[in-house]
Amino acid sequence: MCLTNHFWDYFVPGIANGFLYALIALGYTLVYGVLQLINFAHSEVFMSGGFGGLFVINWAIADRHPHGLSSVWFVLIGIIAGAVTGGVVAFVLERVAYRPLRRRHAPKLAFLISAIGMSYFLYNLAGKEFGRDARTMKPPFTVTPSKPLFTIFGASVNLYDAVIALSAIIMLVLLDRLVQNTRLGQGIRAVAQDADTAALMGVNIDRVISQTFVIGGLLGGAAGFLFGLGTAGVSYTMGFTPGLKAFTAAVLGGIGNIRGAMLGGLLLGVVENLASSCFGASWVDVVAFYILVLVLLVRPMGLLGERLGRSA
Amino acid sequence: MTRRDLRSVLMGVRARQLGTAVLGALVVDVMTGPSGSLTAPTRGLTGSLLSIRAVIFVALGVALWAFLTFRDRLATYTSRWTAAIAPSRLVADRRYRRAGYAALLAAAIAVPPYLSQYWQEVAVDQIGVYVLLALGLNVVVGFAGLLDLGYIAFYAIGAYSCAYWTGSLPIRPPHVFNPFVTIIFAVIAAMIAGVVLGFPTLRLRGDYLAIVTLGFGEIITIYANNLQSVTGGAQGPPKPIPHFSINLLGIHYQWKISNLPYYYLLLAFVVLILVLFHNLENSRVGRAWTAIREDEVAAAASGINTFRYKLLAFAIGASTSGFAGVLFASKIQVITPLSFVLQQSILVLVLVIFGGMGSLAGAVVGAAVIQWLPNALKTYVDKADLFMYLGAVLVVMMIYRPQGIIPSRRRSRELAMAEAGLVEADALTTASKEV
Amino acid sequence: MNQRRFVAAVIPLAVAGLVLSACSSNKNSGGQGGSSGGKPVFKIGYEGPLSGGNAQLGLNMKYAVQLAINEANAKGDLPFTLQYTEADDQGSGDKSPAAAQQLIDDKQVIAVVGPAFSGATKAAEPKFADANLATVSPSATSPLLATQGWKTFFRVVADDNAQGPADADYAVKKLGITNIFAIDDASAYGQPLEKAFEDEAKKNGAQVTHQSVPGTTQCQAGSGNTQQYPAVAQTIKASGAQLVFYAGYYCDFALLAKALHQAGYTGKLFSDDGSLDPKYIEQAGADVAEGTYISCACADLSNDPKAQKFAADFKKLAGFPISVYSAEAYDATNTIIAVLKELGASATRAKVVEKLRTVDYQGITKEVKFQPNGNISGNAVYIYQVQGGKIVSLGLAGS
Amino acid sequence: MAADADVLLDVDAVTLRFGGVTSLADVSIRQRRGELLAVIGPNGAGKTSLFNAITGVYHPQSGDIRFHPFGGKPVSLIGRKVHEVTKLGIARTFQNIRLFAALTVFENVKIGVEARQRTGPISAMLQLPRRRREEREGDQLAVELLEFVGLRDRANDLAASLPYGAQRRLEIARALGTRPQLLLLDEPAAGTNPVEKQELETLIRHINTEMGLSILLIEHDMRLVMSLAERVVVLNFGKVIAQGTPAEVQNDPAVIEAYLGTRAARAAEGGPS
Repeated sequence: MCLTNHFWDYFVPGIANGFLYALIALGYTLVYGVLQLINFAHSEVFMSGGFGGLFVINWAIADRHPHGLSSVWFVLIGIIAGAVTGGVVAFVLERVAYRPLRRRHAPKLAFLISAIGMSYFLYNLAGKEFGRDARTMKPPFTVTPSKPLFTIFGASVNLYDAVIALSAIIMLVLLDRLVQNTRLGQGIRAVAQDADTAALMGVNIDRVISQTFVIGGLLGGAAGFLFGLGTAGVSYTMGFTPGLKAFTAAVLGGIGNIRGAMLGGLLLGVVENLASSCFGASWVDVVAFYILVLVLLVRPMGLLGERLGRSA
Repeated sequence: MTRRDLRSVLMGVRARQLGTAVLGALVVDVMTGPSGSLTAPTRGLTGSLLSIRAVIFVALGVALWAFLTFRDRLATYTSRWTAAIAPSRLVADRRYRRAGYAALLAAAIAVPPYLSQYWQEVAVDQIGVYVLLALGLNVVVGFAGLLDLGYIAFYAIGAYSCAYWTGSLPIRPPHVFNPFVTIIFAVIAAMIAGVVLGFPTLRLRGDYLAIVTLGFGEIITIYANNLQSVTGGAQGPPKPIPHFSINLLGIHYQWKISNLPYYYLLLAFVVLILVLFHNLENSRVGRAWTAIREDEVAAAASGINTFRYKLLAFAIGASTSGFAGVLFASKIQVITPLSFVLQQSILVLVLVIFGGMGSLAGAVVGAAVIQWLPNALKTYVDKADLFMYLGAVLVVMMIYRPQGIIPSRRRSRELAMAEAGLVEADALTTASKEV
Repeated sequence: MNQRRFVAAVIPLAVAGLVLSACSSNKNSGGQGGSSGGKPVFKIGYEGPLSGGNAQLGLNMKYAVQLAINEANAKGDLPFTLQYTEADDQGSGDKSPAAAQQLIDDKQVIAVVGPAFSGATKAAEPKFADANLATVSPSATSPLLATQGWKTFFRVVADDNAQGPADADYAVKKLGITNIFAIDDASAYGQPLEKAFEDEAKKNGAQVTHQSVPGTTQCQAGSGNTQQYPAVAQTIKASGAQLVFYAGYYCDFALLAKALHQAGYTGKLFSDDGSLDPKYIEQAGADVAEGTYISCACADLSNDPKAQKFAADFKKLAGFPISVYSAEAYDATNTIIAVLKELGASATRAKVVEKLRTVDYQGITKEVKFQPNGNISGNAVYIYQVQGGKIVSLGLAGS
Repeated sequence: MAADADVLLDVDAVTLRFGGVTSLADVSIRQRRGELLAVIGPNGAGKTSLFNAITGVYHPQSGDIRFHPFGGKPVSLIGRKVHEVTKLGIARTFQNIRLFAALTVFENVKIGVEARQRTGPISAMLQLPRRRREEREGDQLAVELLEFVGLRDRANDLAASLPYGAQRRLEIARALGTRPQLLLLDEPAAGTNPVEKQELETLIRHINTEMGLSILLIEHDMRLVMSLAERVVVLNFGKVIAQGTPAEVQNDPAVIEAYLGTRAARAAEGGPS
């Protein structure tokens, strides 16, 4: 059974997972690129996006049973709501938990702890305000989920996976263009390469860092909504595991490297599904870890190497 | 700068502070306000923001701001007051420090019998064991500057070693031992695990080391959870792990369910480890770690085998953790994989940094404060919100005192220099800089 | 430096907030403070997870305990005043002894509902036994607990060795299934239950494939990832199983059910009391949940007026509907109250322990009578099924 | 060329490349025991790369570097780690001073001294007598070295608080603490004022003559090089373009060309050395 006759059945849903990981991983990688810090609270940005998207879409759908074009609109509204929430939370996060420490040249571990503190604070606040049980998201489309949309190599692709993958691809391409071709992207790349020099050249570092957090937050928040869409549920603790996975994915691809995060995310998504088929779901993390260690031993800076500036 | 510029800048600062005060007041309002629920998700927010509470809190915030901003005399008074009680000032003076430690030790010996059973229990299970853990991680993170996020795995290895050698696991050991004896096996097992993990990974840079150790911690828990026939799975060992006992040279003593004997046993171990680590810190080894933390290349050029010293730090940290695992297992008698999850690793890291990285006193005080805090808080706040308060405390602490409660002298110098922009605050993530 | 001065502003604010919330939380917690009219005060303690990843399960029970106490006091015929007190163990063995000690130290605590989780019970029960303080757990199902010789241990829930085989018998004998895929959520609850099920099903001649699928952080304090279910669903589909048995809670079960549905699995679904919750249907979707079998060692609540009233009152007090183990917690508390009523104002901890051995109380989930080892007498396991978006009782599993 | 018997360091046809850039191309240098040999050359000539290749920071693609310790067999330095090279008896300083800034002057030297100590963590934790003796001996040597470089009264100051020239001397003291036979000095005079420079010159001469250490010196200051060095090797674009006595080298046309070409550029740029 393992890796042979049902290969594509496992591979295809793995791609959808992978895109979600990639979206979240970008938040880690972007922040790491400009600050060389692990933003431990990014998983809560993701969670907030889930809630933002859920409230807006549930309110928008109300009692309707959307189908056809209106489904597209609802998904779009949800993504935007999730992204905006994520962006706002990421912005606040940077202001509260990072900037004051940066002003004081605090040690790296102080940032880590303040991010952990922020993470605890945010998810428990969400639990307090929105209840500690999973909330259900109203489906934006009425289709029989058991009916596949289409098949690839004999593996059926369902609508949820297709929506997730398509939205993710669009966002990833937009981000790549943004970093490559705009002044904003130039600023990010400049700060990533050498913050001191960038400052000398007149780049407003504070603003670039803020913008980087917001971009990461937008993507993470959108991922939060898509995640809620796929599982039809959002809960205050939903950030932890996907956050951890995405962080692993970012490291796998080479943290600080945008394309690395995308590659790492996809790879991890697929590897996890294949590992599940071979060893069972409870061993997935073990396999993923061994692969990570192997990759790091062969390529200590991740698959695509490190720098945000250089290879993106 | 003209006088007017200065004034407008000051006004700007004041306005910002007012804004911070109002926002802070609203955050505290929401934190302490009513909760929402699944069916009424906005009840909490509206209940705290659209009610008289909000007005009270904002008024309090503004009042405080006004108080501090316009009563300069008072402000200087408060700052002098805070400066006077700031532990760092007292701790800086050696005489005070000696006396302080002696007083602390005396209090640690004399006070517990007068505490309630509950606080004795907390002092053992939640403070004592975590003081040991924090001391061990302090060697790894504080002394050697290595970020280890899988530290709790060694604790698990210690606890399960104890369970194995006392015959509590489904698989039988060749010979059943008293928990005291299992300390040796557990420490060795944890040390070997530390070396095995460290050997391939310590060449990696700071952040990569963090994720690899994190993964290691996760898989140890997964193994403990999945290998039901070996570890008992999620339920833990089927038989309770025995308490400590001494049966030597005619002395018979059995540690039982009451907490005080365990407390004193732990206290003795903590003091022993404090002495050992204090000696270590002020020796060739401790200086080598500081050198590696500050400048790995210069350290190597000064003849320090950086890899070996990192591995040593890892092994010492791991064995301390394993040791704590035995004490924990034998005290609680029940272990489950849930006791060894990532959040526990993070918790221990928080203890170390909150207390003051690289400082032995800091590790002790940090563990005591952070572990005591939720137990003290839970009388006042909704228990479900405990971690929210803890998170807020961490953020506020890092903003105002990133060096921790009692930073080590070396660390606080490094931090002071970093604040002045002279050097990097730590060498955790800086790769070997260009030579 | 401006910031430093500002720390002075933050701390008093936080203190003010704490004081305010302390006042309000006192107001919230039932409102029967202080001893009244010379009547003695007895406290019923509750130990369960009230913070951390499993807090929701703890809350499900907490409000039921509070409700039972409030109702008993409201009747006004008690020769004593009952009060509620709680201790948070976060559902873990590490925090459990301290939580137990907290209740033991409070001399007014006469009996305890809980501990909620098996691991927590294992760690705390020696303390309770030492203090001779009775505990009645609404939810600890590990069979090991009844074998330790604790005189103070009681539970109103069937253990896994009662429920698992009943489930297996129903699946194999009644439904005629021969090929089963059994999944546990890798928790202390799911693992032994699955084992008990698997052993019995194999004994009955069915073919059982087992996989451990860790519960997710989204649903409980597990290590699993929501994204794991599609792959698991593929494996199940490929195995050709006719029935999936899930030993775990409704939240993860709903995720699994949906993934199975999307993968095109058309066989039967079967789970246990951890999934007996309307939220399973809500989260999985009515069409996905349709036909799912759920077993529970608890009687049907939907047609019992007493149970209906409990559900309504619970929602009023808690702000959310009754859920997993709420009714058991209500029964456990009422069992203790029944014992106290018999003992009157002279009740002591020791007397409560003795009296619980012989108690016979008709609860809403079952008749509460204990075996000598603390287990509930009688292993009446009921089978429920999701029909038309509702959970409907099919009667006793054995019948 | 020195006779084989008194060769201390033998750099034999070493080539070092990074990606497409060749830092050292077929470089051969021999240093005699007790000799003060200077390496000069314009920026980017490969001087520091040579140091890094000797001390194990970089690993040359081809060639061999042999070290002939006093009273021991010659050993190849290729493939050895930095700390191993130090233990064999080669110590160095850095172009951009690399002290342990948050440690005291005394502790900095002590770290160097402790390179040759043997007691491990266990005897340190237990404060065994052997450890105490070693600690005392180390303290004594560190004080002597501080005395030697003239920093004894600043022993308890932080390293970062010292003036520039004193930091240079402290770095040398730390290097001497490892008890080397060969001392590699990477632009010790860079950034120092004339007084400090004078002190340094005296110090280096003392190390060479009184302590009898061989010194390999990279320096831009020609006056210092000419006054100190017995022999000079000139590198340009990773190649040895000349070697000989200071007087010989000064008059070598290839050297003059290399320097005139780049010195002008350097002056115009005002860049760091």
